[in-house]
Amino acid sequence: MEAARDREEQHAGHGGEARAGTGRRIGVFICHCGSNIAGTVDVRRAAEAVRGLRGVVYATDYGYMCSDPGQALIRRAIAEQGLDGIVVAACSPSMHEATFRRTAEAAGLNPYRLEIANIREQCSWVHQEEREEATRKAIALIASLVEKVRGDDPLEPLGTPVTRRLLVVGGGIAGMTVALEVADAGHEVILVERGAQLGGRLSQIRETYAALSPLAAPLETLVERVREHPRIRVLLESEVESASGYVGSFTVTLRPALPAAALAGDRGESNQAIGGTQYEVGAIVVATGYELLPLSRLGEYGGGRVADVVDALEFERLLADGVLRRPSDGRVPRRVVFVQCAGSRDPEHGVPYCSKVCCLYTAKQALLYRQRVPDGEAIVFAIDVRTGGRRYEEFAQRAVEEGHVLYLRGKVAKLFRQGDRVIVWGVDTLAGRNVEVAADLVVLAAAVVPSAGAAELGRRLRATTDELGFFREAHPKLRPVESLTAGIFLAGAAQGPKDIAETVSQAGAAAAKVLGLFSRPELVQEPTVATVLEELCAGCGLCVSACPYEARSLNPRLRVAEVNAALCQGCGACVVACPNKACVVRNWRPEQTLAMVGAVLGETPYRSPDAGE
Amino acid sequence: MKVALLPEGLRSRLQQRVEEASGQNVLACYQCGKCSAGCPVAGVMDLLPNQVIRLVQLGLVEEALTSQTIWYCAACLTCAARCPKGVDLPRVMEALRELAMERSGDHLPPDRLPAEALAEWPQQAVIGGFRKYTW
Amino acid sequence: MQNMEALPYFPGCTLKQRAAGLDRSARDVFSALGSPLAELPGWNCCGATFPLTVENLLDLTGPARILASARAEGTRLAVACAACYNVLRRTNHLLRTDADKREKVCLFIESEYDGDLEVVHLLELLHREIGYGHVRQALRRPLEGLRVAAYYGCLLLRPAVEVGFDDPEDPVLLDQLLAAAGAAPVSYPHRGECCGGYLAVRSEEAALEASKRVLTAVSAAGADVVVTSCPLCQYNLDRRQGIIARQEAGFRPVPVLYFTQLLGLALGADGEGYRLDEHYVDPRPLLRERGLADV
Amino acid sequence: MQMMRPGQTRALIIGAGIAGIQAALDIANSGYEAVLVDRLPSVGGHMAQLSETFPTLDCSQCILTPRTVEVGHHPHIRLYTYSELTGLQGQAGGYTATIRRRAAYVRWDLCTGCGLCQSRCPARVPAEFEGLLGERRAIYTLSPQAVPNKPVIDREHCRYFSTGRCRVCERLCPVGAIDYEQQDEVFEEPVGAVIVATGYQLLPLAALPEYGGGNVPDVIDGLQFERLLSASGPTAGVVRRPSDGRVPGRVVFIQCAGSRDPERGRPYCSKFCCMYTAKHALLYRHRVHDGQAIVFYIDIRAAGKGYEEFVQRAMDEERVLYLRGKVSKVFRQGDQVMVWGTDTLSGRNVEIAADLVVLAPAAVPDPSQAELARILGLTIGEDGFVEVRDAQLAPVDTLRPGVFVAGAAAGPKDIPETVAQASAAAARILSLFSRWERAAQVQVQADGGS
Repeated sequence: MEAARDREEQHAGHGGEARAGTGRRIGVFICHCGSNIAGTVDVRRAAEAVRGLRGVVYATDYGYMCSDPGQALIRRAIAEQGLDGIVVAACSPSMHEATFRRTAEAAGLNPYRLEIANIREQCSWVHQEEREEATRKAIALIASLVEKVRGDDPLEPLGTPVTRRLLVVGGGIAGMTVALEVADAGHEVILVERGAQLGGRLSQIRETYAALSPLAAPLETLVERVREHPRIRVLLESEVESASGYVGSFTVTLRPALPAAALAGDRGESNQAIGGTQYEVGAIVVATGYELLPLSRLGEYGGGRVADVVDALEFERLLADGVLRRPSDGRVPRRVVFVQCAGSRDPEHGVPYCSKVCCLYTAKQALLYRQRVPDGEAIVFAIDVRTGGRRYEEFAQRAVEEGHVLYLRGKVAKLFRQGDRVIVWGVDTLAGRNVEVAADLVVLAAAVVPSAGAAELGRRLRATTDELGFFREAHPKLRPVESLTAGIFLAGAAQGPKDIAETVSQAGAAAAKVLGLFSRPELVQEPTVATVLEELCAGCGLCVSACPYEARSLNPRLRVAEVNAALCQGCGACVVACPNKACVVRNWRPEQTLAMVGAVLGETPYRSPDAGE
Repeated sequence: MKVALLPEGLRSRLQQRVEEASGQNVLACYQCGKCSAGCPVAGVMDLLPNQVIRLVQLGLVEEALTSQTIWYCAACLTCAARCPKGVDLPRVMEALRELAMERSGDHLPPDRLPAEALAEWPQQAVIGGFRKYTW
Repeated sequence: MQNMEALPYFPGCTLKQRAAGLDRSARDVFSALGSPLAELPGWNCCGATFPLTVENLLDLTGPARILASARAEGTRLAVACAACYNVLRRTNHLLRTDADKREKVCLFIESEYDGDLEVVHLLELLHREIGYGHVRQALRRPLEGLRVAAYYGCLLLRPAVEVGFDDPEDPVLLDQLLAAAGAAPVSYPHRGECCGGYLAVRSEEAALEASKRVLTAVSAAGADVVVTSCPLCQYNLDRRQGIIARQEAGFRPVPVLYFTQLLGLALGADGEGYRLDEHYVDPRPLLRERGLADV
Repeated sequence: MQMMRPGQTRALIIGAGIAGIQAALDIANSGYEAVLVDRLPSVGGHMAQLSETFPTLDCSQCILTPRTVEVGHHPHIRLYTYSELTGLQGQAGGYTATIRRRAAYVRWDLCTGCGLCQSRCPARVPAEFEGLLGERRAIYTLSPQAVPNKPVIDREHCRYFSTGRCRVCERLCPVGAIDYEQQDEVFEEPVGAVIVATGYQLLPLAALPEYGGGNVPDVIDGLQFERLLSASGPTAGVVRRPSDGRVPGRVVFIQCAGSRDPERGRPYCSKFCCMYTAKHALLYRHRVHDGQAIVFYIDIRAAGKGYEEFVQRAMDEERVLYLRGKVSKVFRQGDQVMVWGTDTLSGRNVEIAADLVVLAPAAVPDPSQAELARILGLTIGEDGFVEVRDAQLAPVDTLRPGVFVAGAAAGPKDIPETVAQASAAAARILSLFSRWERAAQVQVQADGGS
């Protein structure tokens, strides 16, 4: 059987020689992860059991394999036992595969002859009440990875060159901040903005909240710096038509922006044949910002049809005028009602999330209104006043104490026009009283939603957006500015509602990621990608259409399929599609997989006591 | 005076009954008050609708049962239609009414309705009243 | 004139008693438009309110029986009364979506029914099938210049998913119909606010609280007449006006009519059996003045 | 003359919590050197103490360890743990940092981190890392996953240092790494720019007399509760109350303990308590299925991606009861903790007999920050946090050129915001370094051509 497999592999002409003399001295290292694993899995017994597996010459367990002494233990065993393959039974490979591969490499072992058996997430954590079963499962998982290591070839990582040019999508504060930071560090930046000018939402806002510092001058400086920067190329009224490629080497096509009306549709169809221009870039930052939920979505608040009911950005514009006048008749409003959570925190009718910035800008707007119209009344309806952030709480208190802004705790149920006023039906849940307020002007803090076209852009870039249309980050805590697609980063409200400070921080963080990427001459990529056994390939092209990463193409001259290793993610779709078994993913050959399955099913090839390998 | 909260624990028997009968999770309510703000008869209620829900949240169902609010709810569903958390308040109110009548019988005994009004009311008001106010 | 098959029609208790005017005018309207209403044989009361707790399963048997027997007559059931419409529509929705409850209820009514009947309100029929254009053509006495306050109430609008009638925050069907009939609908924000419903039975004060809110808005909007489809709304809004007039000095009483009454007259009916004399605020002077009726 | 100064493109980072770690990695992974200093024996900061993180409930230790390990091994990161910055001379692009490393009494160059020394040390001391709810020895590491995994001897509690006798650890150490004569060492490091990432601490319970002032054993703070929830904590993840080890059946969580209280505590909002309290209540309900979790709050501040949804989940799925109101008094009665609070929504005062009370004390600057600010020449706000150049537009720039700030050192922040700021501060430095390098190159070329 063994001989037959070897023959088959030789026939496949794949790694036969490399494996000769390997896969015979495997070490197994079982981690306790404190009580995370050892509390459920009998690690001692598991170590004993796997010692009997074919090819295993060493097995041990230890408290924390990822710790320095744990890694030292592995290094020592590699040297002392002359190991040529390793299975670490621990947590998910996404945690520490890289750690242990470094360890193996440091001890002179090819890192691709190391495998992780995930006996924490896939075993101890899900079988906490079943100690016996969990231990058996752990042993089976380890046995299957031992079988895999037996077939693993030593591989070398692939290198791909990096184009040190950045594309930034969005010319607001986020996009400009990223562009400047990266350009200042010496790299070229293309900044593409759909609108006719730079500045984004900030150009619609007069003052910051809390500090009430004017934004116009610093914004102008920033815009000027971007426009004058020798390494930044600004493309206005332009947008991304398509993108292809991969981290370090993207090709993007930019084209004149479609009018905003075309974007209102669900998928602004991209088939308008306007000539696009291609650019090669190494990284992309998405900084497409936000917009406000249209008032037409808020039926109980008049659906946008009631005069003198405006959203917060419109109110910013009213504040910017010399004299604050309401839209209907130009009168100075004597009583303004601010309605927060207009569509936010409303999974039934609006959006489920909190829009984050409204509590503070409402406090600001109410305070500014009171300064502008000293005898005017400002009333705010809020559920929870969310002023987390330095000096924000103090600011909101100032609006109450000094600005005499009246806060009522409760959501507004309905508003409508009566005569020349707007009647607001609200409640103060603290007093337990319903209130009816006749206002001259009502300002709705409409929910913050992703920019129109964000989801479509996500599809073009192959960077995923969530069900709400915000771009998804790689990890909410530790990788907040990386998208799930390598080389595409996120800045600002495109990822979720954010205030200016957070947006600027995020933009800086995205810049850091880009600079890190651009600091390397080439990128190292996992070599566990697909290959084509040319003598078996009939050039049918099935794999080309099966590949989700556009990593496949047909060589017209040789009439065989080819793999772009930089795009291939090793998913195996081509392997399944290929009728001739000509597609193979390195170190994931079918016979390896079958041996792994066999091991899990209990066909564990224990060596017989007398026939030591 | 302080209320010794939760003598029966977070999930009192009565609270559980109200939730089961109404099919509503009262803790889904985050007390924004939108229900009260739009309620057409809040003006005559002793407790606002959100306050009744609050009492049920706190396990103080007995107090909710003594409130006149549960009898004033006309099940017009304005509150339910606008509730951001999808809490169907009229169902909670009805569950409370049932609980109250289970204990003290008909809230509005049919034989005590004035004859002249009976002649005037539309039939659906009378039948609706029987449905809501008798056990 | 288009000739359609007679529509299975459920009048309900109130339309046989206090709201006989609604029943009679509804029949007039649909006959005039070529699709006469055919009363469902052997119908029973719908229960007037939809049961809201799980313990009230038995209350569903009434409406379920109506639905099952209507299904035997056809695939649709036309309803004029907003309350009956609400109860039947919701019951139908429940039976259609909850197999468990359907099974139990069917056991009680000793009949098979799987929710495949369509319960439609007369307003929906006029909108979707007969068409406002047809209504316009059939007019004998257009409601020219009549300022109408279309009042929808609760039962047609909520819960939106189950009743599926119109936008609950901005309903338009009744306004559009009246406009098609030549009237001038006034804009006022309370067209979907509750009139107080059956609360009158328990508390005059509560019912007054609710209906006063609507009536003052109607009055402020300068409407000549309030138009509704619900006997309960008609009663509450009509009957309270005496008290409100006593309380509010400037209050101007407004007659409250069923949309079918107004439409029937506009289509040329003589108002026979409309019971206009039973309305609290007498609509006859207005109707006479506008040349809509000689009653 | 525009020659590169020695160390001009090295960054000094003070504080090796998640902010310092992230900044160091971003700088080091861009090819520049980072000097990372922390007062504690190992890196990780508060994040290493957390059980799970909101809103995804990822195990904090698990997501952090890859980063700490990377920091520990990175060829471009020079780690000074158990060390403090004692001086900084010069100016941006040419600083000399003076770092004092405390004597660990263990020669880390010899130590293998085998842990034998700790196993037999006779002195048992409440462990700071465990919020004093667990024990450590006089020779100890912060946690089994500590990076670097080298122990230090706590002189104050060591038998040898107090009595002159013991030396158990010295006898046990297989590599002879124990060195009772070790002295503090002082190092000078040339650096071009600085990041302050000293984080926060929680207001001590002693500052909250109305909540027992730290004298009621079953009143603990949020970080202590993290340790009770943590699988690697003193109770192995079983929630047991400190007084008698019983699993509490009713836990009351009190937010704003010292926050939003300009009169008696801190005027500001501590920002992350609402979320960690929701998480605590939810995790407690996961651990103790029939337990009751009650939260007192004023406003629920769940502003962040997935945060609102998380809190709502705690309420409607885990049935955590939220009471709106600040607690007035907490005291011990029998074996329970009485809580006098109010619910402003129902207008009722409430009295709750709890088994355990968890306070969310105000987040305050690290006590070392004032002295550090003096050394660095930074401005400190009235709240004790580092002032930034512009709260909105330049949130990681301090008022001193070349010195940046990241994370809670400039005000309370949650992890994603801290991580973003850390990377942002790194970016500011990376572009500075790159500009300096290019300027020097231009100069060299110019000099060469002349």
